[in-house]
Amino acid sequence: MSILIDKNTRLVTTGITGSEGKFHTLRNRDYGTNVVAGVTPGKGGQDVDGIPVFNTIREAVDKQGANTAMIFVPPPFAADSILEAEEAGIELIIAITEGIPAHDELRAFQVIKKNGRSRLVGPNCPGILSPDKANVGIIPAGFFKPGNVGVVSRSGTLTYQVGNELAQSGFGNSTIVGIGGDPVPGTDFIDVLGLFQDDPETELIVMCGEIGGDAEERAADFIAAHVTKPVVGYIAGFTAPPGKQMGHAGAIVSGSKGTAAAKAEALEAKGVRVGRTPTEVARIAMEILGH
Amino acid sequence: MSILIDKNTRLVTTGITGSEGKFHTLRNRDYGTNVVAGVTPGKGGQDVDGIPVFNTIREAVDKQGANTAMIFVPPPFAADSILEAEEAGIELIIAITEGIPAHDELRAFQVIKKNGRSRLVGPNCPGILSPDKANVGIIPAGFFKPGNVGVVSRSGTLTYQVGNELAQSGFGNSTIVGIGGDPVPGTDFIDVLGLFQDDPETELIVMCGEIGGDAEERAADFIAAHVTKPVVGYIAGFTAPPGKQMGHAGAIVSGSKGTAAAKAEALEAKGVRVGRTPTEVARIAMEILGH
Amino acid sequence: MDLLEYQGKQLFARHGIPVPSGKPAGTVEEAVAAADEIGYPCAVKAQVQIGGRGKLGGIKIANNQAEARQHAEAILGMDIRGLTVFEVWIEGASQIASEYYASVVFDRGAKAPLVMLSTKGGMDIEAVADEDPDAIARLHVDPLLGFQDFHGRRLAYEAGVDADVVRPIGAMLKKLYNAFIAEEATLVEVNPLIITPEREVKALDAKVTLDNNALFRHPENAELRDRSAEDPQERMAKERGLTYVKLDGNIGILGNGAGLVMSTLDVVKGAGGEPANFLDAGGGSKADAITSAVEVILSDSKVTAVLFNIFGGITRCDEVARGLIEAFSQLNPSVPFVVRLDGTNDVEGRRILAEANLPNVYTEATMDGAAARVVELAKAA
Amino acid sequence: MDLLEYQGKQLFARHGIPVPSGKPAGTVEEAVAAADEIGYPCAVKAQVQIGGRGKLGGIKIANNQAEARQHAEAILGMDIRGLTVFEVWIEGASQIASEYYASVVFDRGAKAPLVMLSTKGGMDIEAVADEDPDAIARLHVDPLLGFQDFHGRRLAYEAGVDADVVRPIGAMLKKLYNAFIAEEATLVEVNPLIITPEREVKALDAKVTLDNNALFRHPENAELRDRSAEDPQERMAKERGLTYVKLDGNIGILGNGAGLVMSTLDVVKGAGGEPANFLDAGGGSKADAITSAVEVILSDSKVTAVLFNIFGGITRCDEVARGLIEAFSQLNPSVPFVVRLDGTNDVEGRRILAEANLPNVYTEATMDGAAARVVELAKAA
Repeated sequence: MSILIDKNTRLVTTGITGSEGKFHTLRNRDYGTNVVAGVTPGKGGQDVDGIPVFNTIREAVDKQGANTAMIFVPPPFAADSILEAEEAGIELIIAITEGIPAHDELRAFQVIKKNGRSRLVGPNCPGILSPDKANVGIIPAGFFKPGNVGVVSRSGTLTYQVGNELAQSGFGNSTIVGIGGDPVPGTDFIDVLGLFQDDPETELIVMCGEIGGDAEERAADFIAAHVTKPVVGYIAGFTAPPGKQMGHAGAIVSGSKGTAAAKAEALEAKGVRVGRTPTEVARIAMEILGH
Repeated sequence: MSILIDKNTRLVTTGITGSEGKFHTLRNRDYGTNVVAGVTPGKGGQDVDGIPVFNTIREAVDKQGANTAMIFVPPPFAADSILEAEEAGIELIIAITEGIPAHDELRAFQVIKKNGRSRLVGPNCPGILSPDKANVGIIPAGFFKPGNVGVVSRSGTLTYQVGNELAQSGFGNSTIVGIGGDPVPGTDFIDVLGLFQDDPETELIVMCGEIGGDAEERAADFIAAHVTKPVVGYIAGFTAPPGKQMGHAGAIVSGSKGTAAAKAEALEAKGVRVGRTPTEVARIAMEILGH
Repeated sequence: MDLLEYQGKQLFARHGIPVPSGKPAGTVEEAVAAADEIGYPCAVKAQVQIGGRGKLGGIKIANNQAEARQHAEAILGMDIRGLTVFEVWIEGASQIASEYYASVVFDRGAKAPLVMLSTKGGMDIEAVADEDPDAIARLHVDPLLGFQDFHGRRLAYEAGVDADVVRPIGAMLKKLYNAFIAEEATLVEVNPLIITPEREVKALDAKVTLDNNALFRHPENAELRDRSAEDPQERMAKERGLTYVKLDGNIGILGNGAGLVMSTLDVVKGAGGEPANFLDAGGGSKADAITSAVEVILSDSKVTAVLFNIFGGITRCDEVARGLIEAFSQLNPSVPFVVRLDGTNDVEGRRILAEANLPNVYTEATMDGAAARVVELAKAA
Repeated sequence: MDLLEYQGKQLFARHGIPVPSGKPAGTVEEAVAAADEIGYPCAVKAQVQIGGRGKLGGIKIANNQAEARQHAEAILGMDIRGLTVFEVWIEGASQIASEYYASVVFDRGAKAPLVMLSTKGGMDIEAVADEDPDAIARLHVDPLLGFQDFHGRRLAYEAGVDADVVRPIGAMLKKLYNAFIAEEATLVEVNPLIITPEREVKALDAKVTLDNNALFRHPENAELRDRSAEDPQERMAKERGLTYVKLDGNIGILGNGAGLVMSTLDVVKGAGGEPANFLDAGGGSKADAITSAVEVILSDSKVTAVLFNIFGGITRCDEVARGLIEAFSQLNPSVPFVVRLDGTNDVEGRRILAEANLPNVYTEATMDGAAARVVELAKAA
């Protein structure tokens, strides 16, 4: 078993006719993901390497039974595309687009939460990979194989780094979930931790955080209350100077709040072991699970 | 047992220092309703015949444990008061105010529905009476006694008329619920029908509709699917000319839709007996329940 | 409140919705001057709230001043299905490549605004809905979110508009929706919404219904009037804050609460009477409201008997009794009154009425009894 | 983007939020002219993004022209905690009866705007939050509903503002909230919000942070700049669309993705090195972005070695390799580069790089190995 995506995933890509949207959609299909449709307004009736293109997401749902959407449209239009997917009844919306205005994210998040019929992962995330089942997004799947370690991360490339270290130590993954580093992630650490906790295939969870916000601190509380499986943590940004924004809207330290040290401490206080480097994360995983 | 209000009701009235708000709140208290607070901004610290007045509903909740709000503020401010009650965590909001702008009602309804923490009854409704337990609103309680007939109605004074006919035939009531005749009632027939269905004390349900909209038609479908108790219907407006607005925003007939005849037919098609006058409603109730 | 076409178009223009430019006119001279200003050809359009006015001669194209004068003379003052034309709207004639239909409706069932779009414009949309329901694209908009670009795309593609106007139609729908919200309308309808040969999108007609309860927030709308649709009794009632609908019979009816008044009409009719009106004195009716109401009812000369049917909740029966006494002292009515008082302060109300000992006033204990009595009295008159 | 006080006040004024009238000035003469126009007494305020500028001599009251000149001369060009004052803001001196605090914050944890109000204005609000948290009234606003009147009342009563200003404070909070939404801010802060002896409510200071990602919708905001806060390298990077933060060390760092770059900084530091910068080349970095990034890194003369740490997802390693080759041909760098390429098209990237055979470029297979190597090379330089 995996979480969120698998062989039942029926993917529609919005922005499929853009160069990035096309490139990654075809890679996802090559990996084995069931890509059933693409959407680009005004290009309905065309196809992208055999994938039918529609004008609206609703059409992709009605005609192709799409249940998962990958959002690849440019930032000014991405929230509209997310909301369109929600309205069309898409169950899982994975938003790759980076640079969506924060207030757009806020409104999209609130609508999705209040209506309660879709889950949003991202935006500004690398997507989700369930090795040998499906890959939705931009995670370079070749580095990963099926296994019993679930990975959840705020940072895209860091996910690959940590995942790669685990792979080199012989671990495979149940699912790798990039939740994104934006101000308003649709899905939080605690949502994914809950899913991994309930996933029989996942035996260990790796959680990669970074400076800024309090998502890791809230995750620590959630782990103490609800997660019985072992969790290994990693936090990027121990050496980041305070008050500077480090790329992501998320990656900013203000005062004593949101530092990597504070986050690591919060996790360790709840019994979560925290690796200081990606390599150390793999080492701790080895100690816990053995081989 | 009753529905919605009973001895556990802890009422706060907003607009308690207005003449109508005061008059009916004190009548409700005289009847035995547990009135714990009133709210009028700027008059916090005063009292109305011993009922403490606060500036905000939140204070009435925090200090007096209010769980039910009766909205009596003038129409331009009533939706704000409803939303304030919702935000303060009031479980049951009963809005008496007539003449609230339709778009205000729409937004209030949507917020309450999406947040899912409160129920709104009204606006433009006479309130709820559970005889010998509690009376919240403007229903003249002296005409009613406890019993096994639940009454739900879109129209205030018509409720009294029908209730009175039932009383004169010897029936008492579990609860009488006025849902109001406004464009966007917070609670619909089907909500109340469901509550009466689950209420062990209610043995027969009387539903009073009127021309306009399709609430009665939807209720007919709901009754067929979910209500096993006998239901007697009444529809006002058999002789209303089409195209004319009869007072309520609700009471308007357009074309063949929304006529009293169409509604009676819809109910009768699902096996609900419909009285042509309030007196006939009582007679049908007698036939069903006997005496 | 229903707006006239030109009032609706002026409202549209305030929200950036493209409409043909035009001017209203109340006299032939004003109409000719307006036509000269706008230029020829132009349309002379009767301003009444009724469908199909074109077929009834209410819309004419003027190609020159003489025709403008001729049409204005013909249309101003004409009767269209019982409504008198007091105003015309002169607007530049539009070239039409396609006629669509668009509207935003306050959908009470779904409790959300419903936006509709169809390529079958310029026709009776209810007929389209009956005969070819799939020709109308429909979408509910979450009022907390508002109209999003995707709503416009979805409606435009589903309605099947020409590909080159998908975006402008979407933009137009967004503006219609925003006008609907900003003006607190219950209906905003454009039929036809036209595409010109230059591929411009324009509202060629406008039907707008505003929420009366929200007019206090829109003083510029509250001032708008439609003289053609006003009945003298109904206007009088409106000025007094009463809800009055004129009917054809001879029994004046006053009650409190729309449901009870409608029920009273039904019961009176069932007893063989013909109601002269619907009058809801409203919640919390005070004595002076009752006096006003009696005045309105009696201003209809057909009335030969009056029924008061009051079941007090927020209305107090003592106030009703005092109002009736005041009305008698001011108006000295010559027709009989049947009064039924129940509910809040009913004992007090009945006592006050009994003590006043008004001439020709009969009290009854039940609604059925009161209806039977008033029918009998009306027939005897 | 953080606005200067006067930029924030001009933004406030656009949204009807009362602020003292004033003018910005970049020279002493402009400042004197502005002071003459505004009248005396007036305040001369240094425009820098730093708290406590008053105590550091950055705010002075001028009672006449001579004092205005004297203060402008003193303040323009002064250094306040490392920031140079390029502009002053001259505004009429305000009378103060009470000092409050108000703000709207984009609360990422709650995923909703958070509105705060306190009667403890004019102080460091973080100190108030630590010492007397109950002195700050807080309320989350549902962004789909917006700021309602009751929000204003609740905050005003809970903060305990004077009874006579409950309504105007509520109205001010509503305007602040609406400005926060309309301008797509992540912070709008007024400290102090003052009550004058005439009981007027005014924003005496303004702190506004705007969402950079939304600036495309706000061209008038996108043009605003704060020269005092600009580092030359950071400006250069910004113009090139790169996220660059200058640090104190000598090892230039380039990576893709904020998390991986931060992790790289940690690992380099762990290996005994000192990073010279944070540089996130971003998702989907193209060859020319890489070339620009190398230029920015090398513009810092302290840099003695550079580490490329790329794990490609949306970024393609072949593009990175091509960019590095292009950078070498344009810039001919004299410091060593350590390159680690993994992820999308990594095989191709490594092949391209190998074939180019660039001088002084070392490839490493792992992040740890690359960090160790660059630290060694930097020390050897």
